[in-house]
Amino acid sequence: MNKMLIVTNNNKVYEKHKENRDVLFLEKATHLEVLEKTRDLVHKGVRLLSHPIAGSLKPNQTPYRSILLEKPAHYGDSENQMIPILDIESLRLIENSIELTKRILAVKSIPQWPSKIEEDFKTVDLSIIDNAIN
Amino acid sequence: MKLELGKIKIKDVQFGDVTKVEGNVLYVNAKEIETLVLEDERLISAKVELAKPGESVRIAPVKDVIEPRVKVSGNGGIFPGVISKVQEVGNGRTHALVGANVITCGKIVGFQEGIIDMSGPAAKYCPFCSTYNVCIVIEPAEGLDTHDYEAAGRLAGLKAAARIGEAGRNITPDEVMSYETKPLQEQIKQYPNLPKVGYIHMLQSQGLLHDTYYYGVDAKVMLPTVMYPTEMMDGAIVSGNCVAPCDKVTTFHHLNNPVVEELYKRHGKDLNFVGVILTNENVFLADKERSSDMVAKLAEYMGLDGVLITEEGYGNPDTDLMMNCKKVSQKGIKVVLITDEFPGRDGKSQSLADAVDEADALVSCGNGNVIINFPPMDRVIGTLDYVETMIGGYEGSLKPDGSIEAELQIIIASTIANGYNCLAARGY
Amino acid sequence: MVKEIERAGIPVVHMCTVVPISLTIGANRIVPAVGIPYPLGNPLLGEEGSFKIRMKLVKKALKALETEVDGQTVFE
Amino acid sequence: MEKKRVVHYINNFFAGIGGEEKADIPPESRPGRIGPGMALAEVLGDKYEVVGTVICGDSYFGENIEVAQEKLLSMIGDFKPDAFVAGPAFNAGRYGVACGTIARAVEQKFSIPVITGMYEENPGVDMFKKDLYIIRTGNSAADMRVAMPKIGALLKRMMEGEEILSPEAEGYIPRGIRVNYFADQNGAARGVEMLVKKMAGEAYVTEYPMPVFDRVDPQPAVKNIKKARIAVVTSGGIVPQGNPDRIESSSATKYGIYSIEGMDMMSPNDFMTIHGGYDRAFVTENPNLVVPLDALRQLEREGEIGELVNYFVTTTGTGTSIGNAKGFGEQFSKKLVEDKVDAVILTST
Repeated sequence: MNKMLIVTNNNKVYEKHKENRDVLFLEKATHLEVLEKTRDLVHKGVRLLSHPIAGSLKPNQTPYRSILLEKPAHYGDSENQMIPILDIESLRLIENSIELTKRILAVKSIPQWPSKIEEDFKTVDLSIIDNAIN
Repeated sequence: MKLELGKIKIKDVQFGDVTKVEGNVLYVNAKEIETLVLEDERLISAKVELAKPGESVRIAPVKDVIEPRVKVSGNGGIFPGVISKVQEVGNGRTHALVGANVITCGKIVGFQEGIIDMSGPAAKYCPFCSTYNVCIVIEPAEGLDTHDYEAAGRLAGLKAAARIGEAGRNITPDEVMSYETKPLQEQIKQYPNLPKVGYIHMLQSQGLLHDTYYYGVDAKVMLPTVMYPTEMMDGAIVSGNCVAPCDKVTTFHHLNNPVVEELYKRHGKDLNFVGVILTNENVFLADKERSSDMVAKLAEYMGLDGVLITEEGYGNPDTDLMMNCKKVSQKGIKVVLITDEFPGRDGKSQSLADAVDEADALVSCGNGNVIINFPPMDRVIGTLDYVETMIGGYEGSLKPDGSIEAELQIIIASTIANGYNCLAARGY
Repeated sequence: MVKEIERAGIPVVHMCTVVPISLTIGANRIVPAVGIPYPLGNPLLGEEGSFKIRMKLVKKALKALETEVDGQTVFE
Repeated sequence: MEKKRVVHYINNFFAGIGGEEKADIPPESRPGRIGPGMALAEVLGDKYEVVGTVICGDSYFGENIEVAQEKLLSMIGDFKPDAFVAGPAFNAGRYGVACGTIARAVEQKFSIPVITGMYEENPGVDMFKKDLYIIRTGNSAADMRVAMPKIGALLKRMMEGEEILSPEAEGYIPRGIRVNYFADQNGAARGVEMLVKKMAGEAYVTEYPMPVFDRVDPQPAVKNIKKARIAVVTSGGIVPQGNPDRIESSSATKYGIYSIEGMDMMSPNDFMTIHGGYDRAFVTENPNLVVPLDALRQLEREGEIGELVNYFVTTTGTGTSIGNAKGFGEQFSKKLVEDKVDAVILTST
């Protein structure tokens, strides 16, 4: 059974979905690191379900990013680990997204935000990923 | 479906004790508008200020820009499903106060942004520097959930614009334009040997602060559908998006869609404008697959020869734009895309976040990363607290003297991807 | 790079993990590899199993070099 | 009014020192103008003076880029230049790459106007068009009379700080840089016009061309693989431990040639991966996953292949830096041909 996987650095997403979903919570990760971790998973055959740079908030603005993925069958249990089939569409999207994110970050890194605004970012990120989940 | 649009040319805006239009001057009773807006207890303050072309005035952060309109005859009312009740619009007669706009601004969320300058170098990039603007500076109540903030801000502008629009109900318009699109079969018969053209209109629908509403329905939960172009002119589509300033499609732009305008201009001459296919730009990849399949099916089902496609936003929506382009082209239908570009400040990087071979005909609405400097303005409507943290702004954008150095992205609708402006980019 | 080698007069086989990219950049002889983090082998099967896969792929690459092609060919 | 000081870069051939046999001469500097420098001085006119010429052999430059660049920059600095002209190189590949490299270095170091000229097929074009103005020339020196006046004219406009117009107007090769302007019609009008033309099958010009990849015909097959000399090239970013040549972790601007003489496999103690584009754990543990030396050596012993060249060529490639990859390919392919390589195995992640 293909299982859903959420990769996120947003504790609001983790708290909300950790019971009923497989959540990879990268607490200290930056926006870019979440994308790079997602890429490594895609290289191992995991498929993207949500667009990695969804939302108009730019990577040098919001520190939070949540991405929805789908693990292929037998993922992780090493005995009958099949050679994972690379999902070309997922690869293209995640590589494009990383390249775009690096270019935007080169212009300006993420400023230090007052906590109120950080909460708004978390809420928006949560809403975007929730749209993808249900 | 036939609509007569009566254009009442507004040449000035003044405060007055009665909201009315007299001799092409719009008078606004500030108190009345503020009380109307404050009926929504989610807002604790609302202040009306006027901004006229050429004045040294800066408006920020901008939530939406709405042209005041009123339905004089035909069924339904302006902004069906949001302000008026749900009823099909787009026929009969509507009056518009052309040259006047309602602009909602003020803090809703920290990063929501967008600037309008009424004069100076930044003015030429924004259509609203040359309109008479009734600005409503709103302040949401403390501790509200972000969804409530956004809804309160959105409704405030639409309510005010509908109320001010009423002032044009009994005024004889300076000019009346009539637009007609017949049901598909009749429309094809009317001009049998002209190429059948459709407009694929993609609505921003990625989530909170990124949404658009069609007859009150959030585009995110909508399946692609067909609509008459004139429905847009009565506000069937309203904007709920207030994040990316430069490619924000304001409610003004939904009412005055440039592609619809241009297609009607040539309708019956060298093309047959048969209708609009409305679709969305969701985050879930399966939604993108489903929506683009349906868009291509509708285009084929309508027997179109050619389509124009426009998107709102950048990055994620580029994927939908390219999927629509590929699938419609593969049905043998000719496709032209209109979009803006983000090739970096030096203009050397990839302009689009996605690309397909079929995208061989594209119109550019300009590079949003270009750095521009604009001087301080004497008066600020709203607040400049967040300039440096806006998209396009950065550390040091807001200079001590109040001048701003930022990417063009920070100016509302400066590179709007539906072809409203004349700004473009070319390869050097 | 693959095109410049071919233009210089030397036949080249491209062992790559993402075949569509290889086709786009113009390789004429393509051998699909295993995976991006482990192109020529699969360490999850242990060193011995991984080496077997590598040898199979390299032999397929040599076979491709010995095969006449008149256009872009993927050797499955 | 003091004349503007211009320095000119040319190679061994254009300096009249000699052809291919003199391509290995190190950098040298001469006062005044030499060879094509005469034509340059003429087109620049009396407000400018070609105060010095710096020369370097194409092979020397290609094989010692860092050293040549440093020496040339100091020689150029001595002339206190206000502007710098390299070439034109027409269709000479290594000379074009040298002109581009030194011109970009001069601009970065002295931030003065720089310009060069090349034939559009020159590999230097893709490598440097985004950084420099490259005047479009014919494919041989016969075009000097036409090319040099264009170089002089554009350089003068740059010196006077005049606005540089379109590639067509100024004669330079389109650099692929997106520049804003205000069209006379809005985007919607231009879009509908383009659609009407496209539907009618008439010609139209897209405002944003999609990247297009040219094709090359395949080489004939290797006659006898058991006799063939084979080389391995990789874009997987495998380099000796410590990355001596500091090759970048993505879209590298240089490549490396490293020895595998006497090695039976790619040992993790000798080699590492610097590629930034994937989870490096597996390849760090076993570099043979990218450069299959263990398998190839075994095939060599079994006589399945003739022999393996005693070096491999490496860089880090990602889809975007097509310009650089093209330049590398041209350069190291020359070495592979010289070493009589019969076939290449190219691996990438």
